[in-house]
Amino acid sequence: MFSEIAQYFRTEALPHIWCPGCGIGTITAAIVRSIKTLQLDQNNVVIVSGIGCSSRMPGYLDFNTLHTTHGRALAFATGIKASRPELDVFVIMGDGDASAIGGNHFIHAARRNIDLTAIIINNSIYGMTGGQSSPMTPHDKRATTSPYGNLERPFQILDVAKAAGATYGARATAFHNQLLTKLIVNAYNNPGFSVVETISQCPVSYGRRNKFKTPADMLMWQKEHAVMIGQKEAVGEDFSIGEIFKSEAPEYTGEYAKLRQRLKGE
Amino acid sequence: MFSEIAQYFRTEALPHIWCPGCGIGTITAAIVRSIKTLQLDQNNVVIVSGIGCSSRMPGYLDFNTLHTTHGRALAFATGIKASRPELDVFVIMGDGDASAIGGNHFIHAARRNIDLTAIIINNSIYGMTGGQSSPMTPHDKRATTSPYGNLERPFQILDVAKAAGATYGARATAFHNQLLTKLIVNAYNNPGFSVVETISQCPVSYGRRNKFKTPADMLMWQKEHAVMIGQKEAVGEDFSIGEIFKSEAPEYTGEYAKLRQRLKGE
Amino acid sequence: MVSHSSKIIVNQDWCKKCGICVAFCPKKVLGSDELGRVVIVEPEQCIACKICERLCPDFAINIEVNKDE
Amino acid sequence: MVSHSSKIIVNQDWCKKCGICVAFCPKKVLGSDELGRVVIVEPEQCIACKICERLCPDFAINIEVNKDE
Amino acid sequence: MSKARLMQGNEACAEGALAAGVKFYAGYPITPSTEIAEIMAEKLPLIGGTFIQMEDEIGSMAAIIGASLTGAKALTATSGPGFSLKQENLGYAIATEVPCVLVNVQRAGPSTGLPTSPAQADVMQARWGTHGDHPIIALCPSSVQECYELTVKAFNFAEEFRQPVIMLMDEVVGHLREKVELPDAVEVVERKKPSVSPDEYIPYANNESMIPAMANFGDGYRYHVTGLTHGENGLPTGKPAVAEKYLERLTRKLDPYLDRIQLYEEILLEDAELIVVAYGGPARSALEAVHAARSEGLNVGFFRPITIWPFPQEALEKYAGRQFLVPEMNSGQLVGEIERVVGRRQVQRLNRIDGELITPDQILQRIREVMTHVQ
Amino acid sequence: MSKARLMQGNEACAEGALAAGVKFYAGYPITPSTEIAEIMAEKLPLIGGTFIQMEDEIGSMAAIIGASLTGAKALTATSGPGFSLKQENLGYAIATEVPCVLVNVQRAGPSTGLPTSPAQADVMQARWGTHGDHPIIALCPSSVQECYELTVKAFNFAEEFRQPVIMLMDEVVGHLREKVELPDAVEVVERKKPSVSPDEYIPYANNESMIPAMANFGDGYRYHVTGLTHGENGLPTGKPAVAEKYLERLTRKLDPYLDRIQLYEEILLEDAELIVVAYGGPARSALEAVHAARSEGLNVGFFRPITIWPFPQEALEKYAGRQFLVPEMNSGQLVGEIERVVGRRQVQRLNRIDGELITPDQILQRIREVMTHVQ
Amino acid sequence: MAKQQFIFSGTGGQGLILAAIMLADAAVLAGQNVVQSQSYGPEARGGASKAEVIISDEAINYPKVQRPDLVLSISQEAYKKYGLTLDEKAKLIVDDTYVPETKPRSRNFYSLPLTKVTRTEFGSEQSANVVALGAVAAISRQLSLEHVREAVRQRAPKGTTDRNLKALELGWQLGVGALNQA
Amino acid sequence: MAKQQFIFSGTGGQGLILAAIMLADAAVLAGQNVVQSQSYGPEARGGASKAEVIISDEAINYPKVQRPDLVLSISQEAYKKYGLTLDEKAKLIVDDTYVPETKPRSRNFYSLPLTKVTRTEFGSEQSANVVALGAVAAISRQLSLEHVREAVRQRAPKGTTDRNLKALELGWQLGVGALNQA
Ligand SMILES: Cc1ncc(C[n+]2csc(CCOP(=O)(O)OP(=O)(O)O)c2C)c(N)n1
Ligand SMILES: Cc1ncc(C[n+]2csc(CCOP(=O)(O)OP(=O)(O)O)c2C)c(N)n1
Ligand code: SF4
Ligand code: SF4
Ligand code: SF4
Ligand code: SF4
Ligand code: SF4
Ligand code: SF4
Ligand SMILES: [Mg+2]
Ligand SMILES: [Mg+2]
Repeated sequence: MFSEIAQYFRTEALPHIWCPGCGIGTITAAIVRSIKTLQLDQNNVVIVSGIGCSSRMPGYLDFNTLHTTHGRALAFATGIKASRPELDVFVIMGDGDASAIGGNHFIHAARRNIDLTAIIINNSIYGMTGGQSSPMTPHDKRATTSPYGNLERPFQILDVAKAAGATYGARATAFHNQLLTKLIVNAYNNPGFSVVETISQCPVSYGRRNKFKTPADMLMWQKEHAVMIGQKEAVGEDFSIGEIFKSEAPEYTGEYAKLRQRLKGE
Repeated sequence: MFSEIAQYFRTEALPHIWCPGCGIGTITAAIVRSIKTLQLDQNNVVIVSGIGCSSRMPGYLDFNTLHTTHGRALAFATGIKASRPELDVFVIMGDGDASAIGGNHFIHAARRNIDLTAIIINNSIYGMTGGQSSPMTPHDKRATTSPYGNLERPFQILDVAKAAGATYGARATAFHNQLLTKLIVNAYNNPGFSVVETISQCPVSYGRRNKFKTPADMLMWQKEHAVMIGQKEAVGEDFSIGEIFKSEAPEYTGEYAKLRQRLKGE
Repeated sequence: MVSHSSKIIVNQDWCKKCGICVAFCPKKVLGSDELGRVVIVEPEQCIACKICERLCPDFAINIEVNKDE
Repeated sequence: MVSHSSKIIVNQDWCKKCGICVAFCPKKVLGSDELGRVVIVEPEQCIACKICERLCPDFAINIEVNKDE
Repeated sequence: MSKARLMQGNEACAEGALAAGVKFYAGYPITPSTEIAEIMAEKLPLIGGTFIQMEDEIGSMAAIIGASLTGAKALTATSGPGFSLKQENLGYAIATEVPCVLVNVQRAGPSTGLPTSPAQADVMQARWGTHGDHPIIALCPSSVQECYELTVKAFNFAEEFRQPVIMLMDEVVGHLREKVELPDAVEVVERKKPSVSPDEYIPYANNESMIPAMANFGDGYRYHVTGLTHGENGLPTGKPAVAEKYLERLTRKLDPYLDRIQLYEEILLEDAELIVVAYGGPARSALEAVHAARSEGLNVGFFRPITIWPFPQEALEKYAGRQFLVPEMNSGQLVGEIERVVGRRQVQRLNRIDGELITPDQILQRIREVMTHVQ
Repeated sequence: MSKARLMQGNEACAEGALAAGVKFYAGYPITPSTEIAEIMAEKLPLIGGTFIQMEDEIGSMAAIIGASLTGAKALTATSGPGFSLKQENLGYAIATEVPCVLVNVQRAGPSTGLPTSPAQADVMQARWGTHGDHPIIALCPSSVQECYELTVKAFNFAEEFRQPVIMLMDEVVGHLREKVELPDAVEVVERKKPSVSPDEYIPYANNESMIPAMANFGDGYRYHVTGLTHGENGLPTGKPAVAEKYLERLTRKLDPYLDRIQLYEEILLEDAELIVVAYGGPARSALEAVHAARSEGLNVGFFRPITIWPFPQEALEKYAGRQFLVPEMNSGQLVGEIERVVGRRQVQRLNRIDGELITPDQILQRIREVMTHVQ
Repeated sequence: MAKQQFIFSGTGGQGLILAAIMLADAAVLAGQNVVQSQSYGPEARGGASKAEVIISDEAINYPKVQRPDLVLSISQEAYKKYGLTLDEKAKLIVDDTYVPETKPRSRNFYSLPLTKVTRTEFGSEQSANVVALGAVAAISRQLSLEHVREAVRQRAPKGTTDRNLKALELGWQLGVGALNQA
Repeated sequence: MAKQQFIFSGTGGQGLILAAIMLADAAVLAGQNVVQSQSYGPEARGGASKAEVIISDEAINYPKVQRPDLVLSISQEAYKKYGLTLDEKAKLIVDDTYVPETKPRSRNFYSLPLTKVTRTEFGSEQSANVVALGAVAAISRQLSLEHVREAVRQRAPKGTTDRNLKALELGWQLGVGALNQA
């Protein structure tokens, strides 16, 4: 029932602007269910986003919400968290937002291992601007700026996150939204920089151009190509879901707090 | 003999501006020796850099040289290479230049696997601006903006390069400059994005603050802490040198050339 | 024995007629009318699995479950 | 037998007196004068290993080798 | 033979670039400019050119500069937020005198603003957006036909003057479809290559033309390019005398060519007591209003700067003493320059900032008001 | 008790920030502003504040906005190239009305230019550097003492008006060491917090003061912040009427407070036939020249805008009809605004762009020339 | 021919912009001056969508429709916005499926089964936009079927030409029929 | 006291800026107005380096040295730039090690063994800048040793106070000695 999570929504702002069948709405509900599961104080939650279809999410959610500039969500979030570490900060980004223009803030948030929960909504495309290829568009797929098929290779964004220093990485899909809820709970509980890549469907700007007839077809693709990590290797179009990596490292705001403490001692 | 490589220098611009004992000069000579070894046509070589002490290098070299804006060298180089793939393009960056402000261009050049030879001169500091910490300053070391020791963890830049899609990664030092020459030759020969991390000494902005009395002490540190890859594991302050990784993947300009060809066919 | 009775409520103001719920309902409870609107075809078949509710991108379908023990 | 004779040339205009060549010469061929200038102390000890030349950041030291076979 | 076609402003801009010989495009999508990138992605590989979608606008600006140094005519397109991001490297292109064309299809701001609504609020940014003193050329089309023609001109100016040129469009003309008649051939200018041997080549020569010849990377003329203040040889310098020489030339290099660069349109000015100065999309509303006012017997004229920067000061100065009305889709930008030129007291402002195209009625209304005052 | 100390301009700026209550600094090093970051890195953790070195200037600007939203007074500092990069997010802070202070210690440009030499070539960029219509406050100190005092004012203006404030310094004052006397206490303004309950809170209320009360993230007032054009509730809107209301308030919010914001200094103006208008470092050369001219019996006066933007137009307007001389370390920037205000024909320019501080002799020379003409 | 101003209104995804472009193309083929524009925006997704065309034999300055001569509405919302208060001198065309509720007009009103005809003919609603175009073109009486046909040929996506020409025909007939009835 | 203008010149890394700051500090302690500035730049690395101080009991507007009253040069290059053409009314101090070649001056010329004394006393050249400061302060006759001493105490890096005070003393004596000789 929506009523069970309605308290976390700005219902007056609904219905949302996303296209029919767009996965972002489904993911929004899954995220909200994670926050509900975590029983976080609504006043203490901050949701930060960049620019893109995915990044319109915070506007519908009844927390402290910040819709920033394209690609910069993590840098704003870093300011929030560094200044007031007790806040629970979630960061919502599109694949383009996070990995194209926002790539640098992404690797640096990872390097600092700052305690943010980053959710990348990967619909393989720039949705908001109408379907240009993103750094996460699969090889050979069509986009308005890849009219002959994408020549480039996509990022394996969780590999990049890990190499850069993130301490938690997981993947789910709009279809596997219960898993998503669980992974976000775990990501939040990781005391460091956590990334949850969420495969979503963009029927309008990606699906139509890539032979998906309906939104349901795209969800079906997610269902069929997702492979639970540890159970089977992901080959071809398949991809792993579940917790991809987890490790421990000093967290930025904690280190800073220790420094302040140490200086007091001196 | 300098005279053996003098033809590659703009000798009228010498002596250079680097401080006494700075490793950049040593590395410059090693790079030039690589180009000499490769017998590249001097008119066909382009050297691109960003901003920083290291990035002043191209001004001394007699090639097509481009000293760009801070952090953007790879983006300029991408334009050059994509527009005229037959040019031999080397990119010189400082650690800050490449990994701080330039981090995004770095991971995207890697993702595209564009055929550039990137040389990161890692002196663990922002040299040009007088010694602020960089994303490659080791944990706990001092810098003017880390007066109490660096709280952050440094990037393992070759790990990041690899995760992002680079197909060649190697490391040497100013001390191991013959190895460096060889690695740059190999990096050039790799048909894709190649990264050579070069540990350098900045006696003025890093050494003085971190208990190195003389430039020679810093070179000695390089000598003592470098471990040849495959021979021994690098623990503590030690680091590996040699070829760290190598792989194969489609190269951007090659793919683009194929596209043009394909379209002609149609 | 536990029996469920469930009520399916579609918020037509929010529904965007994407067809996802219809496609994924394992029991073919849901269907579309000629204008694409979601209609409840076989209410009694509903097993309250909530797949439709959770997959609906528009928070437009609600399954009200009455647990009778 | 191969014998080397080598000539050590320091370009004082470029030398910045960093002391690297002095510190790393395996044969202690090089030294510093009181103003820090590089001086050749024991020219005959030079084995033409070129460590000094290659480590010099200022291209200021040159080893000229005459191979006599 | 030219043939009439229906075309969108952004499309006409892309076609103009192709006609001018563009060979390289690097960009990052942003509404309302994206169509330009999309057309380039489709067409450039067909003609042996290169399209690359970069990771951001900063990289896009960098990449076109790099490509231009290899000899390619290079283009990028963006809108407000991206235009802000390109400023640093735009300044680099200016300082190093690398030809290129940057399209800004203006949308309503500040910040993300109203991404799909028109505005003219980057007019002053086009002049002053990058740090440091610098010259700039910015052209502003009012019709789809002009999107085509001015893009050709933009490339020609860029190549002739070794100067980045800004096509300052707005969402109105960018997204408008309109009948155009494309010429079969256009005049295309190529950059001046060195006529001397590599040994004699002075890459930043202080010659009379103020515009040094430019060699391609890879063509045997090895030289240095830097954003640092540099001497004629291209190498950085800190010497005030050398710096001054360079900066004097740089900041004044367009002066000898102003009469060719400063384009404008004049309609019904001879007996005009009130001159409506308008540009871009809103100029169309203004012209409609001027005609309507004339038909009411009001002596109103129309002046349209087509080149916004360098502002056609001399052309407008001739009319000092008359009354001016300046409708803009911003809270007053170019009007400041007009006040400077013809005197503040002579100028009336008319501004609209809600993302809607200013209407002929709004302007006519103000014309009537002003004219009653005048009489 | 105040005590005399020798202090550098950048240091005084940092001390001013601390006195004003700064709690957060995010930055990226760049000459000649870096000392400010270095002092912050040392001092903020000692007072429970936070210093963070970001990956670039874009991130730095973003981070201080984020921190300010949590209630911290926030500062960043940069120079030319970094100032260009900060423009997009500066516009965001303006659009969302998040208080913060951005220091730009100007160096010679364009592009990388002469990184260690002074200039005043970002004056127009400070006004127009970000896309879209927007208000701005920029303050310009001429002495080390003023670096301190104006930084305090910058924070006070930022907090009172919910407005990013630019400290537009130059390398001359930034790196100068000078005797200062710091007060024991300064007047510190805190931002207006909501006085109503969260339910009644209207985050972007169109109230009479034009400045909505601002709640901290985390304090129970949950609201939305967006760079999209938004309504009083903070939520994005595409409705022209709502957009207009917001933009009208935003672009005019400083108007009621101009008399407090527009600071300037007037010396020897009463009988001045020629007024030298100068600001920042060069104002010191100008004042020296004015005194020298007076001692030669020339009736020369001195007007120094301390607030550069909004330009103190009314204050200068009083002197319309006199002659003006405007020395600047650029190729003519603020002079355009002065020409607009007092009439182009009354104004003489004096520019220097080689990276050296303009000298009193240069100015005196021009004063003599102009005065001979006048007489 | 004096200035003729058209509004095509409905919801995003209905292909109205393409229909408007085709109309504009036809006008170019007829040697007229023409401008075509639309409202964009996230609102266009599922929300209201509008495309405009102005055709004239004189130069067209102001490019937006000020007083429409013909309005097409194929959603109730669009009807409310553009049709409800339309001057009775102007023509109003609505789709009888998606605009079930209309206010009576004394003249120039055409409630046509655009969607129904499309579904019947093609089994889906695709090409309803071109059916609508046919009706608009016929009812406007400003363009020849031949010019519109050519425009459809030019703009129809690859492989859909025949279908779209058929759709145009259907719409044109609906329009002609309606005119005859009136 | 009228305006007194000082130039400290040499090469980068010699600590001249710090010496100039200490002089300026001493002037503040003496209740004077003072400004201090320097030329920065990559050139400062190994290349020429210059620091300036102006002391006055009136307000100091233009902050750069126009006509120096005292120039210190501790490199040949710096001497060439600032010492060689110096007005003979102004005082010129050079280091006899690093400025071996000088043009004869009729008065106000002091070639002092600053480096040598430092090496002899401390075994290295570190603190030569403070030795130079001592000499400058003494020869300028503008400041009391006590004020300069206090300035050195304030600015000396941790753990180097004693050494620097000793260096100051040495320099002051060199200066006083030179004045007595002159
Ligand atoms: C600086 C800047 N550049 C470009 C844009 C245009 N833009 C808006 S959203 C977007 C990409 C959206 O893609 P993604 O981040 O994947 O989000 P999605 O819409 O797919 O959810 C772009 C390029 C912008 N708003 N700002
Ligand atoms: C946009 C921009 N930001 C900051 C600077 C200032 N800056 C110049 S070089 C540099 C860092 C130098 O460090 P690194 O890249 O490691 O090079 P190094 O000097 O150590 O060789 C910085 C921050 C600049 N020039 N441009
Ligand atoms: S464009 Fe794609 S991502 Fe954006 S709302 Fe529509 S379907 Fe979703
Ligand atoms: S500051 Fe460091 S990196 Fe730069 S030239 Fe000096 S020693 Fe080398
Ligand atoms: S709850 Fe399950 S069975 Fe019931 S309608 Fe939804 S999907 Fe079908
Ligand atoms: S999934 Fe939701 S929006 Fe889609 S058709 Fe079903 S109820 Fe409507
Ligand atoms: S070549 Fe080798 S032995 Fe000879 S001086 Fe150099 S380092 Fe010493
Ligand atoms: S290494 Fe080179 S610069 Fe250093 S002292 Fe030796 S010769 Fe001089
Ligand atoms: Mg996306
Ligand atoms: Mg470095």
